[in-house]
Amino acid sequence: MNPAVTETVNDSIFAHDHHLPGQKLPTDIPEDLLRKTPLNLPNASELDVLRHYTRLSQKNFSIDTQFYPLGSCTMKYNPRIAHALASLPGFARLHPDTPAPAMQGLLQVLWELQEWLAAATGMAAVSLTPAAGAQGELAGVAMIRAYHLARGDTGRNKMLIPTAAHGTNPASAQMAGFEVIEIPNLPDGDLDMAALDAHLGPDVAGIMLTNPSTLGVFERRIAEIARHVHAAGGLLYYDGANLNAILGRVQPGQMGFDVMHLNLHKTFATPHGGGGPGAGAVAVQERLRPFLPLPTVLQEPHGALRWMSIEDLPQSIGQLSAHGGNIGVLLRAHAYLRRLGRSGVGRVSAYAALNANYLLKELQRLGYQAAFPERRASHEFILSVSDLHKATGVRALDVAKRLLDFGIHAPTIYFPQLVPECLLIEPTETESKATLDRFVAVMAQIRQEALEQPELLREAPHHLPVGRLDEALAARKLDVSAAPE
Amino acid sequence: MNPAVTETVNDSIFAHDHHLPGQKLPTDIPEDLLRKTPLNLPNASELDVLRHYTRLSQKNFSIDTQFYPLGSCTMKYNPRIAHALASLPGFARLHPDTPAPAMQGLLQVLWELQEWLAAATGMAAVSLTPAAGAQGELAGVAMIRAYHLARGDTGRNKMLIPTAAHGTNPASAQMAGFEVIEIPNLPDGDLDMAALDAHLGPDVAGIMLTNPSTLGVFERRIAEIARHVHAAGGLLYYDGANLNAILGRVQPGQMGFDVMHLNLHKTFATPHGGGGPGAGAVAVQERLRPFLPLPTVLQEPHGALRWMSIEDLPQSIGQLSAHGGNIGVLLRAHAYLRRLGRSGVGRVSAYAALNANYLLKELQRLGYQAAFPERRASHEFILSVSDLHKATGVRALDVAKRLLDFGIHAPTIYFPQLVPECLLIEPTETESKATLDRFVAVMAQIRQEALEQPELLREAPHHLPVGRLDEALAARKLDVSAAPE
Amino acid sequence: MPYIPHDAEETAAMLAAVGVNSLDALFDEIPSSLQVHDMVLPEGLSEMALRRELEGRALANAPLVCFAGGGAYAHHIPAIVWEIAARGEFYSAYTPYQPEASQGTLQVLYEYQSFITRLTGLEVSNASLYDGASGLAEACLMALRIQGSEKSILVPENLLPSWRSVLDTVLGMQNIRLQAVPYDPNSGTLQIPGDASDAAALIVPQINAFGLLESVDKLTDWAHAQGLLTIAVVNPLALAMLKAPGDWGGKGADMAVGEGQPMGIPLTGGGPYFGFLACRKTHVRQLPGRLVAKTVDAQGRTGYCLTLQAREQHIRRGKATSNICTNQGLMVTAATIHMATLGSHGLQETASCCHTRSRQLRELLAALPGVSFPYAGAFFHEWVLRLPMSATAVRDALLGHGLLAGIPLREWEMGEPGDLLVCTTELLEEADLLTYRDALKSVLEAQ
Amino acid sequence: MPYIPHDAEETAAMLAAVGVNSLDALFDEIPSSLQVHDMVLPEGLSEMALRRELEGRALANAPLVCFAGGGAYAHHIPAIVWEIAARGEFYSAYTPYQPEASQGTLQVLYEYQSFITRLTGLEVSNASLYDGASGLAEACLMALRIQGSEKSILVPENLLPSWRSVLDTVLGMQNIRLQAVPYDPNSGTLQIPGDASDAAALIVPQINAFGLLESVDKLTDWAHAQGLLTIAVVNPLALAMLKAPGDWGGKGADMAVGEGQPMGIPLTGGGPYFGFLACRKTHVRQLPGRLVAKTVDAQGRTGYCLTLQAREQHIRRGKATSNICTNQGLMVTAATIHMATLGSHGLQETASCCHTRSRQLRELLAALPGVSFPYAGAFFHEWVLRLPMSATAVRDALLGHGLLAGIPLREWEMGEPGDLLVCTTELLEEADLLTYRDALKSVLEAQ
Repeated sequence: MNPAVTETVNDSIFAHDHHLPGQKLPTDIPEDLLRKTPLNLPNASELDVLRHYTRLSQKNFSIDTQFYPLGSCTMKYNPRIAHALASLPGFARLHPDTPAPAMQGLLQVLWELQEWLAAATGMAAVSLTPAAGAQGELAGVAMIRAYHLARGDTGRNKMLIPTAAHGTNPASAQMAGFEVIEIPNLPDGDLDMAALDAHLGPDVAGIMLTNPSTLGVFERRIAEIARHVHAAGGLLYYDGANLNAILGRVQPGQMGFDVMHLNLHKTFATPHGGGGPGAGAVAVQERLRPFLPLPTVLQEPHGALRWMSIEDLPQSIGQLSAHGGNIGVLLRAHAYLRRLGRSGVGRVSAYAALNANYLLKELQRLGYQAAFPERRASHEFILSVSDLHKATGVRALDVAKRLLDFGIHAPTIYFPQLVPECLLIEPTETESKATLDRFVAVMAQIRQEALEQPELLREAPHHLPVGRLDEALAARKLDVSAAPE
Repeated sequence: MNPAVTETVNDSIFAHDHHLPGQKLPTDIPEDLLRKTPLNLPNASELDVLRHYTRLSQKNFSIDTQFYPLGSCTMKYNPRIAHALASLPGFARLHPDTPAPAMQGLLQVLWELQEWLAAATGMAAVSLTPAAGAQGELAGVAMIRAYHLARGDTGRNKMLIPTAAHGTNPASAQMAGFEVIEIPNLPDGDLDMAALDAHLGPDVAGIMLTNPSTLGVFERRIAEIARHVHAAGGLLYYDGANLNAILGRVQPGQMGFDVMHLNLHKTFATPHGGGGPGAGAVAVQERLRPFLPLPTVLQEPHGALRWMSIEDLPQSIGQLSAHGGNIGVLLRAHAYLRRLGRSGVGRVSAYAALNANYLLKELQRLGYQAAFPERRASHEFILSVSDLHKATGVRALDVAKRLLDFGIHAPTIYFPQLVPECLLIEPTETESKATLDRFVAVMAQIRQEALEQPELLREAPHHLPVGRLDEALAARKLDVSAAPE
Repeated sequence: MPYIPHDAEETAAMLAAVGVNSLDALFDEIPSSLQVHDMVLPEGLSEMALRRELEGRALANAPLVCFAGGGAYAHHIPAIVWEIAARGEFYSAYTPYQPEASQGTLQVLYEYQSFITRLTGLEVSNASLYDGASGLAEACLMALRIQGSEKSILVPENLLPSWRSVLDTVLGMQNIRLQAVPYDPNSGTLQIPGDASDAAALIVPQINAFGLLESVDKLTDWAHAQGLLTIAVVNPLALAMLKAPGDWGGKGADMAVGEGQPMGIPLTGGGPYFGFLACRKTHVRQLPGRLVAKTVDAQGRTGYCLTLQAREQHIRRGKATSNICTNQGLMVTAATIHMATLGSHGLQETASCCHTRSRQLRELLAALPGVSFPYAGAFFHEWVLRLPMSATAVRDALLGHGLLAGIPLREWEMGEPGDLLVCTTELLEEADLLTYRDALKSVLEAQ
Repeated sequence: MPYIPHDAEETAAMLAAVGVNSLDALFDEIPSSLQVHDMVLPEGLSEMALRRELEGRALANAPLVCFAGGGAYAHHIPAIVWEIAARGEFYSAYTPYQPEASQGTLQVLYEYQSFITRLTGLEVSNASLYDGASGLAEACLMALRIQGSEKSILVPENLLPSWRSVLDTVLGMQNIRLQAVPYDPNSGTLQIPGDASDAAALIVPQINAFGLLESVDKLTDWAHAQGLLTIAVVNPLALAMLKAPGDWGGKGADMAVGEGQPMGIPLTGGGPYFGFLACRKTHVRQLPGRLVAKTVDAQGRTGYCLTLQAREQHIRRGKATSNICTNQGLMVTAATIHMATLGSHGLQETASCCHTRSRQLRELLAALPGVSFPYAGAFFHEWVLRLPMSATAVRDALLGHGLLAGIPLREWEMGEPGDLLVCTTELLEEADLLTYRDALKSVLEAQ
């Protein structure tokens, strides 16, 4: 129904008729620097463009239209007021090189957000500049590296990471120049302390953990882990991906972490936008403050605000992007936090946990198997459909695709990899009981379908704009851009 | 999938947590004036409300998502910039009782729009206050009434109206206290001059016409009609519903009309909004200026602008609504006109006519029957499927419903009533040839389906959220509001 | 060419298909004497230039903290309301004449009707009229149809004067007599009318033009005793706090009409707003305007459609209940989302905050020398302040303090020269009330 | 409770189903010693109060007519761009891991990739990186992977210094050496580097930090002759006018990277923007970030999905081509709509207008006594103005005239104290240029 715009080129009119005023001078740019290949973008009418993309949008699942219990991604409601405020011309039209006295309004927002995130995490200082969680991780492990080097402790080139960690953890450690050592988890979900102790030593820079872990349970011996790592001279990095589980209730700083990032696009309700932009603010204990990435906002003694530069923070790991980071995302996170306030923040984790534990119980009642049945769910939990797979051949993938037919986005599947045929389910605190109950009803029906007509699941989805796509073909016959006509 | 919000009440929480600050005083309003019946509106979460209405929106056809060739309704593209500008806080937050010196920006816009509409129609003066076409008609015929009475010509209580006119014409004339006399059209679509002449006399206040007429053809003898009516002491009212056909090319003022309304939500691209708001500005020749409805904007000799009052225009027919009219709609129409300018305005009718005549030719090629095959189409044209009806039992209604299955809104059907089994098709100038060609292809397929499997059409639509609805049941068992739980 | 997609090649191909050789030739049936020669319009602007020009115009309207009411009220509108209402699927759809392709708009209208019936305590609501004032004119015509013709309407003298003007315009065309019902000059509220002969209905404004609450039970009962219908004129937000028209007196008002603007509609200098009109089910066939009903399709699925269209002009033509066609659909869409977002609790809390602020400001101003309050009765969020100098002069002076201080009653040809109608809503913080007090004090002292 | 739908009754029912008696009990596995005692956060605000507070903050940023560039540019963004991009279905969707439920986002990304390949003249584009500068760092790492390790990168000294800083940060972690390529102090443009041993790639900025155009053909050919890859750093809007990297020199640049902000992204004080990265198809497996491909379902219907995910961290973990996960999806959605709305013609016209304005302003300023232009070479829409006094002082003085006059090069530790980098775009009307000239004149005269 919707041919790609690239296929419906209409070549000789302006979609957007600028009528640009003023004299057009003949160009004085040397011929050999000018464009040779004709620029072949579509010249469609504004209505055709609007209609094309409006209809495309309707082909997406989104929080605004569907329940989206995608584990580890914290798909909560993105308040619309945050978008409206971040789009105010006073923010949207602000050039990054505006002198500080002419941008005190923005700096005030960023300064407050730094303070609030420090308070919420129990950390001493915050830099808001990382553009996403992975860039925050990179900044964080780079600070660990810088810390050891600054102390002349040059042999610490290893980073410990649980086997079940998010893929960005090892990738970021690698990118920061570390060798990655994997630490396994025990069957109850907690970290294998013996394995940890076995690896600790003078070559270990630190450990990257998230708590609750990617297994959806709280790492109960975190204080002990921190003691051991610190005793061995290492630092603890907290991956903030699961912060929604403990927001307002437990602070990473109090658990013993030295440095962390926060995914503002998860815990602080900024939109995922079909894959970003995020924001991965980093927070550190006092001893890592000198190494924070630039820029951050500084309040002068007389109250004026300005950006910090390398003169202010000579040991900084440096700059991660050309300007101050994803400011528009930070504005949205600020609005969300300001709206919630202290008591609202505490309710986030409480209701995230309530929704997760309620859903887990209801799904267990239907016969679904929890990966860690003895454990309390955090804000998310893991089911394994290995039993169904053995009985019917139906896989986690098939359950996921069938859910789409009911207008429910699939949970995360096959992560963490150590639980076979797993579904990682995170409802978030912004979903109502009615929505959860409908999900339970659908999961009951799917379970019955799996037993009675498994092919219905294996061929799902049936009611979407396309059926299951041939991803192998996509990689084999790589078509990643439309050729110009 | 989407139960009405009224059915999913969640009674004890605030969707929109005002946290209104400040001391709540105990009310001092006497008990017998306070609410007795509990207010039973849903208290749903902001996400649930957002999701409910977002999904409802997706069940609508609209210009932004579908071709919408609804004859006589001029469903053209509604530029988004107009919405953005009308929503600027400087306009949106302006209280109507703001003194004129503090609202010169708005008054400037309205003043210009008055001037431009007068220029575009060839009239002397404009009042923007009518809220819709029908209110404009009422104002217009009321001015005709006031004009005759002001001259002491008290016997003119009849209004002539073509049989094929829009229903609002007789309804408005009736509401203004006139007796309606219908004048038939000739088989070629033009007005029956003999019938007209037979009715003209000292009891006739005037005639209401649209040109091109509702039959989709230009009334060629309009100058002669004007001469006859004027000679008999009557005035001519122009129904602006079809102004898109002649915009920038022929002026109602030049055709001899004395008064008219403009549907800004048709010709001037303001949105229809699922049924309004519109704006039905009225334009008059000099002799009717004293009777214009209030308020209108006046420019003082020194350039300042203000609203005119009854002191300025003592013979005014009066006020039609509590304030200045649908200002937000007027802002949008102003933006559209300012964007188009003189040359853009001329292109509107040219391309509206091109699209209509092209479509008519292509559909005739498929075998569809034009109601007036000898005539040039204006911006719209009429087909009759009487031949199909006789051959297959398929009616215009069935063709209309089947079009919906292809993601195309149905044309207007069964209007004008004098053409049996008719479809009134108006593509507008903002649709591309590609869109028209797809419509032609779909109409070809539907014609074939009508001949080969007429039940497919009679049971259409098949692919919409609901099938053909039982409208008789709706009227019989009248359920027009959800009972509180 | 703004908003026109055809290029020269495409235009040529289409002209060829039509069989003409120019765009002008498409107009060959139009006598050349009628073709336009000159038309004085400015040249077009790019979107960019247009934005700059209109942003300048918007800034030329002074941003003022608003203490004016008088039928249009500054309220907070949650961000989601217009975010959703302005989605293309609502914004650019037509009247839902093809119900299967318009279930979004239709269900919204059905929910709107439901919400209005709950606010008013009446059984049926139409899908909107132009605004409150024209809605009242329609309600009067409806009352006359119900009661039989040759009747008049009893119109209170403390109805908003702009509404009275609209009644004069619309009812005057049909020579319907409007009988004035006077108010007690001491209390500002209505006296029981003397004579009801010839009248079809009594209009009861709750709230009246002075912001005062009327004894609606007594007035309604009197009207019914005289065989009149009662037409309630109400503020929908105030109905979260005040008695619903359906509960007025022994039998309840027969119709309720009002300005819907306080329900999520921006002020925008006076419109577009929307009028609501609710009535008893027995009178539904006299109701003007569109009406949406719930029904089913052949498979039994619930759906919504327009109903009782035989009342309307596109079917009934000259015999319709009204000439209204296009109404205020998008405004009603926003209002429905607004009401659903706030819910009962949010509306009640908002109403209560408006009322509280109003009492707070009145207390603050009572301490200023020379000012008084001519009317002592109960109010919702608006009252008359009597100043020791021209209210217009004070209003103009306070513009310089960034305040729109209210509406001088003399602009309505009511009250004393010093009378200013002052309104407070939830948008005002306590600091704003203090600013108002201090600014007024300085203006009075400078006199 | 903002954004949480549970009432007390529902909460109790759910706790009972879980089998605990309080919300606190859900955290019984967490040692009580870790539970928070104090957390200094302000109390929450209503949406209404929040709006008022943030509107105040927005107004505390001075509205300035913008003559600053330096990697972030003030352009007109058509109203439809963010109207569509901000629709909930795009705004609140996740990364399209379930392609069947994400065809909207996926097709947009495929179109984006197509548009970028046409602008750059290269065959493959990824689906975005964080910004131009971090994108350049990724391009360098990619070049090092392609060339084999143990290499350095040739970095021009007239690359934007903030971009150089990002290279220092990211490449420094892996101890990759950055070899400086100096520029000719008279022309401001690059000299052919002396030594290329050990280097994997040459970065060629077209446009450089002084706004000047480089001899890209010569530089590209030199790099290829030395066995280096060429990484083009380009402004996507300028590419509507300037030679596409794929056409540079005899063989074309190997990669093109740039800041996507000029394509429909508001300035917002520095972000979110997006980085684009295009390369030859032969190098696609070394490309970092997401990539969308066209494919089919079992019925042969066209669909889109993420592809070559084995390059990425969620599959390949420590061996991925990059750690990037979340990218700048929504920005790319807006940029795609922006490019489709303007089309080739609109982009070309915009680029041409930027260039024209730049020449006009230069001519106007040339007439002022004491000012000069240190570099004479060709430019696109930005150039260095040399003032007879501190550029910072002039910039600060012009704020009082409502102008952001440019960027003092000394803030970048480049150029002379009087050097100001001045940029013009299509947003500036001729009147703005005259205002700039007059304001500068008065500042210089007041000295």
